[in-house]
Amino acid sequence: MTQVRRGLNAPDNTAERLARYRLMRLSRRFEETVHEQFHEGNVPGPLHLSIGQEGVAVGGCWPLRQTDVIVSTHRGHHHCLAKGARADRMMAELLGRADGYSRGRGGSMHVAIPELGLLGTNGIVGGGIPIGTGAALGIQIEARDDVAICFFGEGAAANGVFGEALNTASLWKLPIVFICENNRYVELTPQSVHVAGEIWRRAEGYDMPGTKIDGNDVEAVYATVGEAVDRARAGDGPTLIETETYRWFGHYAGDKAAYRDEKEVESGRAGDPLVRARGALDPAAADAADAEVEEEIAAALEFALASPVAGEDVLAVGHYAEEVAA
Amino acid sequence: MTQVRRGLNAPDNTAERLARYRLMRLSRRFEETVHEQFHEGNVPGPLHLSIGQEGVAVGGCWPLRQTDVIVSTHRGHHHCLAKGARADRMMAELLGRADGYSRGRGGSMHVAIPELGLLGTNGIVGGGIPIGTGAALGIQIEARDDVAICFFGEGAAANGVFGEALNTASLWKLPIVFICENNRYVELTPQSVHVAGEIWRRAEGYDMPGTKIDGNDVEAVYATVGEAVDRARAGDGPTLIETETYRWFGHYAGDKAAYRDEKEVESGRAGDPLVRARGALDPAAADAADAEVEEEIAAALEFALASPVAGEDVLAVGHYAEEVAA
Amino acid sequence: MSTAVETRAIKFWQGINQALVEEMERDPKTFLVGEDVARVGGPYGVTRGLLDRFGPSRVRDTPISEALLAGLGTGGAAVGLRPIVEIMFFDFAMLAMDQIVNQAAKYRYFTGHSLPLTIRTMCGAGGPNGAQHSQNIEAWFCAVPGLKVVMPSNALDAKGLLKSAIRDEDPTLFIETQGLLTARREVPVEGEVLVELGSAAVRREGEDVTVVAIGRQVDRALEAAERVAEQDGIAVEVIDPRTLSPLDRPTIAESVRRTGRLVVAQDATSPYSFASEVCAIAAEDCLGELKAPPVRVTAPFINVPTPVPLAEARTPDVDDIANALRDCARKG
Amino acid sequence: MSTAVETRAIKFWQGINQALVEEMERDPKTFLVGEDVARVGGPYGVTRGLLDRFGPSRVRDTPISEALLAGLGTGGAAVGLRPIVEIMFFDFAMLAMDQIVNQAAKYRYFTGHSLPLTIRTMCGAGGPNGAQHSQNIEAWFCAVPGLKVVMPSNALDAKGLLKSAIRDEDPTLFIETQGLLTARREVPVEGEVLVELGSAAVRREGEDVTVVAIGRQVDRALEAAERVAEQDGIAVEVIDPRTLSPLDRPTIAESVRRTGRLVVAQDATSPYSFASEVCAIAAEDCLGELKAPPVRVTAPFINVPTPVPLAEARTPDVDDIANALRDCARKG
Ligand SMILES: Cc1ncc(C[n+]2csc(CCOP(=O)(O)OP(=O)(O)O)c2C)c(N)n1
Ligand SMILES: Cc1ncc(C[n+]2csc(CCOP(=O)(O)OP(=O)(O)O)c2C)c(N)n1
Ligand SMILES: [Mg+2]
Ligand SMILES: [Mg+2]
Repeated sequence: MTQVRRGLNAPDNTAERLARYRLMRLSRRFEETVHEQFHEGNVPGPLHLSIGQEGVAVGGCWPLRQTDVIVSTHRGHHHCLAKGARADRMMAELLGRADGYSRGRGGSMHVAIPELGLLGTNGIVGGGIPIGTGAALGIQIEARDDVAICFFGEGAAANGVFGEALNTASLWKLPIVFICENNRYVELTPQSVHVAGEIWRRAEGYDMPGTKIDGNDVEAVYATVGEAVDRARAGDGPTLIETETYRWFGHYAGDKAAYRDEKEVESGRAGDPLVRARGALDPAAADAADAEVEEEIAAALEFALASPVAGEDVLAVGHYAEEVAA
Repeated sequence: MTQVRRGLNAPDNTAERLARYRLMRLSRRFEETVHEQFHEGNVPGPLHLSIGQEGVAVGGCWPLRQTDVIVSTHRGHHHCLAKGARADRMMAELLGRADGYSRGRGGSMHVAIPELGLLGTNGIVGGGIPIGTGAALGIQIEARDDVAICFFGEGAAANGVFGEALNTASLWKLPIVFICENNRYVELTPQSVHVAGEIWRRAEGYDMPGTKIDGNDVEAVYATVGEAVDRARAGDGPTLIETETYRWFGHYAGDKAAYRDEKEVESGRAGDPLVRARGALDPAAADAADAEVEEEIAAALEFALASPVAGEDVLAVGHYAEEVAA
Repeated sequence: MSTAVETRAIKFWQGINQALVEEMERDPKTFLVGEDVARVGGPYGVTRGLLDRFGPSRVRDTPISEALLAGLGTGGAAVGLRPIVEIMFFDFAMLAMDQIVNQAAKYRYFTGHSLPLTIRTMCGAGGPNGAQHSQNIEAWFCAVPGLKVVMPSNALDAKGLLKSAIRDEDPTLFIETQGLLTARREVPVEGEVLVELGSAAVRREGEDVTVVAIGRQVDRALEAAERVAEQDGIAVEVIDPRTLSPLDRPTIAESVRRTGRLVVAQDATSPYSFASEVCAIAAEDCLGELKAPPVRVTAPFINVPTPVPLAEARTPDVDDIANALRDCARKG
Repeated sequence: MSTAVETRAIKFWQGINQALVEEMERDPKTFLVGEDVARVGGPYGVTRGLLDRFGPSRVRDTPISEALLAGLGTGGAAVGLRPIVEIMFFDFAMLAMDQIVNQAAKYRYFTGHSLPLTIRTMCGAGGPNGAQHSQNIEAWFCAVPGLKVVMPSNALDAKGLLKSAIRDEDPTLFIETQGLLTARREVPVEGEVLVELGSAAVRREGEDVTVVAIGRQVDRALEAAERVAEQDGIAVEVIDPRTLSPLDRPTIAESVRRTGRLVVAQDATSPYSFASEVCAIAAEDCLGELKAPPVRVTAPFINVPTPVPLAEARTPDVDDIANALRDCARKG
């Protein structure tokens, strides 16, 4: 398989860059809108915002096809949208509406759309890592040239399954890319409380390539992940990529994050991946993209609010095949 | 705390070397004797022999005091004896006798003698790792200058708790030494099936010193572990040490190990830590030590065989404090 | 609450907090480890103030490593300390089952030594947490020899039972419930509040039906009891076991023999649960006196949805218990 | 065994092995992962021959990573395969509880998609394995919505149920028992051997007492039944549920209503166990017909010792069941 040249050193590809920007913008506006809805009391479940981290999800998913799979986390709206989830059904799910991807009963941490290769956000930190590894195994057994991407936070790296997955993925040369989204916070404490050494360097001990990149540069993420994906498709095994980014808001909607100071937040937000990407675009084109996004989000919100609140009828369904058939 | 110079570069210390040799010999003869008893049908439980690995246990425990603690594994007779367990009560335990350390009801994988700092062999591969780490935490909280040593096999490194323990031990600079006993086999398959990369190199990713040494050279093990123990006592944190050794026999007594070839076994056994250590000793002194060991083992066997077979009376006792008090 | 001693109404979480403060003051060998328990005083504020009071050596925020967390408790206790481990949500204990069941619970059996370890965790029932943060898996741990399992239903018991659990010489799983954290109860201001492990509380006396309820269902059972007393003249006895293992079988059996009727109320689903055990006990110990089949008032055998209204619709409420009481009282 | 079709006596492990061979032949989407399942054909030889037959891609030895192992199954199934995961000993499933209960069991609920995952494991009861290799924790999994739990008692069911479990579209925990591995049973030589999940087998008919037994206790119950028939003229009905979740409640209840007497026999300890659930069902569905209290014949609430004689002394045997049958038949 010939390597595709991507990102900064790729033949300038304005249309693609604009599309990536637009997708980041969609994720940003999606979450800002859900955040408003939360404060209006329309979100019946927990909400973990990925605002500021869009570059990782969009750059990370850009090299993927629909048949490739990803596993996401409790903070995964950006991953879902980047893998092709519809904003309207996502919005409906977060607002607890019947037309949500999980019937409105799952909410933010339980969005899964296998037909899009989205194996799920997850309420268990690190819980998706073995599943992503298993997906890569299934792909390898069937000799497909698809890949799996495992998104996880720096806090999740402390869950033992992370080491278990790196070990077996390396032994079997599984077609998988582990993308650590280091947003400097783990719930209500800084990463320094949770991470000894550096996560990307753990790859070496498992004889796996590992690298650290700027997660706020969507082009760099796309380029680096793209190469890892190419290697994985070619049968050359897994890669660990740590992306540095920043969690703009509290751990969950409602968390004022009083445990960190304004200066840090300012400097953190200064690395806004959208501003970075916009800088390389024709302003008019970017404005047009923004306008499209506004329409899509407005429609999504309308769709969600028009969808009936999930009722007790959804409680019992979907536990066993028999009953589904019945 | 002043560093003690140990091992090869230490001021010649014949008496100590002889004592270490004697302890290895004790472990060797203990297991050969239990092995015979197994074939005579006198061992009512599973038996995992550490023959060939004595250098790791004796060199690893030599720097320790009684108040230091170790956690062992399913293959732990050598650790137990090296930490001060009596051969006779150990023998009684393995033969299922009432005078065994665990009343004869636990057997090889359930020997624990907290008063000697032996927190237990373990039936769960990797199960002792978090416990050893917790012991180190307790020691640190009490500001004692004791240390904990975690013995585990290369197979156990695949249990997620290994990474969890390295991470927290490093973050908190716990007084602990992780000693991987790489005997080239994991149950019935070679380590190549289980270990990606090299285990000692995983330390780096956790910002912890890591090193690999010859586990069949008791003096080298003593020197390396001794320095790690000194650092731990001084508050300078944990160390990961991988020791290379060889499992002389099958995984368990009765396993013919048909899955490996004679040549490998021969070359593996050629590195006999006892022969190595004996080479540096006065033959007469070594012979005398051997003779003492024969007596101790003979007495241990006699003690064990004279001890009553564990009866149903031991079944119910020892589950809760109340009932123990009662 | 009419009582001689002076009392003050405190919230459930305050009962936990006071117990932690008092026991950590009392015994310097105690320490607390868990995720976000130190700097921010707990994701739900339950451990606030402890870091300042006892310092960073005895009160520690840990990485997200639940299996290790349990092992920190076992190892710490093995070298002579009295650890208190917080596992944020009950569901996360699933990452630590080996350390809790294969290791901690068997330590005394193997060593003959005490293991004074307390593992605190919180069931998310009552919060908007969904299927991975709201499971009631208490029955699993009650089936494990060597463990004790405690599940308080109010602030007073939360305080008194936690203090006893911390002082206990065996590993104890202490289960808090999110839906109860802010519920108030009168607690004595002076003197030790200690509630013995293993003893059930008879919350209300009655001759017609016995309700055995745990966790959030205790107060609901009491309300249902009042309702059917007024509306139907049914005299209900309400028993709160408080400790699920060892279970206070005599108190339950004595009551059921007297009333001849049993309703069991819990948040958990029904099959292979606490309710199964209590119904089995009734059949074994009270068959002759049973006038009607025991009734399990539980969640249906389905997952917990995320929106609170749906989650609550899934969980037994006062109406469900009251209806069960009426049916049970009528039958036979 | 008198039957029209030609049969051959095979061992329990051979039933498992044949089911694996047949289903892996039948469906190329199946694969098998586990510790030592490939090169050496299983620590107890249960998977011998599979590597040669299906090759190293579909039959893999894994590192000692039980949590990952379960995830390999969930992920593999999520991308369209039909994984078979072997967790060597049942006790080791404790390292994979999050992956089994929080992830696999809830996959359909979250996605609406099938998860045709089979997790095979073996309870060490009957072997010299001790307290960390012999636990019967089946009740835990039976309390989990989304999971199915199967526990065969003989070679024929082992084969027929495993084939059904592999074909099933939901995650199924399949529990083998070491003490049964070499027990023989007649199995048809020709044609598919399929045993439907969720249906209990009535092993022996009788009018006086119903015994519900699982795993190793089924044959012991049958032997005890013969004995009390001869010696005491008691006609015992023996029911083997085979599938523990979903449990075939109607078959059990119908029988208990008819006999009015119930004995439950299992290797597990009693509190919060399979026996609890069956006794609760009897009280709920059969109270009017119960002539005597149900009797649980179980291990005492203690750990499993390592020496086989001690371990067996702890476990119910034919005498224990026979005595329980006599007591139960006499009472009331
Ligand atoms: C196993 C487990 N332990 C603890 C939690 C509670 N929890 C939810 S999110 C979170 C922090 C995760 O941090 P990180 O992995 O860095 O992801 P981020 O929130 O920064 O996106 C924690 C501890 C959980 N959900 N699962
Ligand atoms: C969690 C767990 N999984 C599997 C086993 C079965 N088992 C016992 S020993 C062993 C191999 C351990 O290999 P290693 O750690 O290298 O130790 P060694 O036997 O070589 O001393 C395995 C897989 C176990 N006891 N515990
Ligand atoms: Mg983070
Ligand atoms: Mg090994």
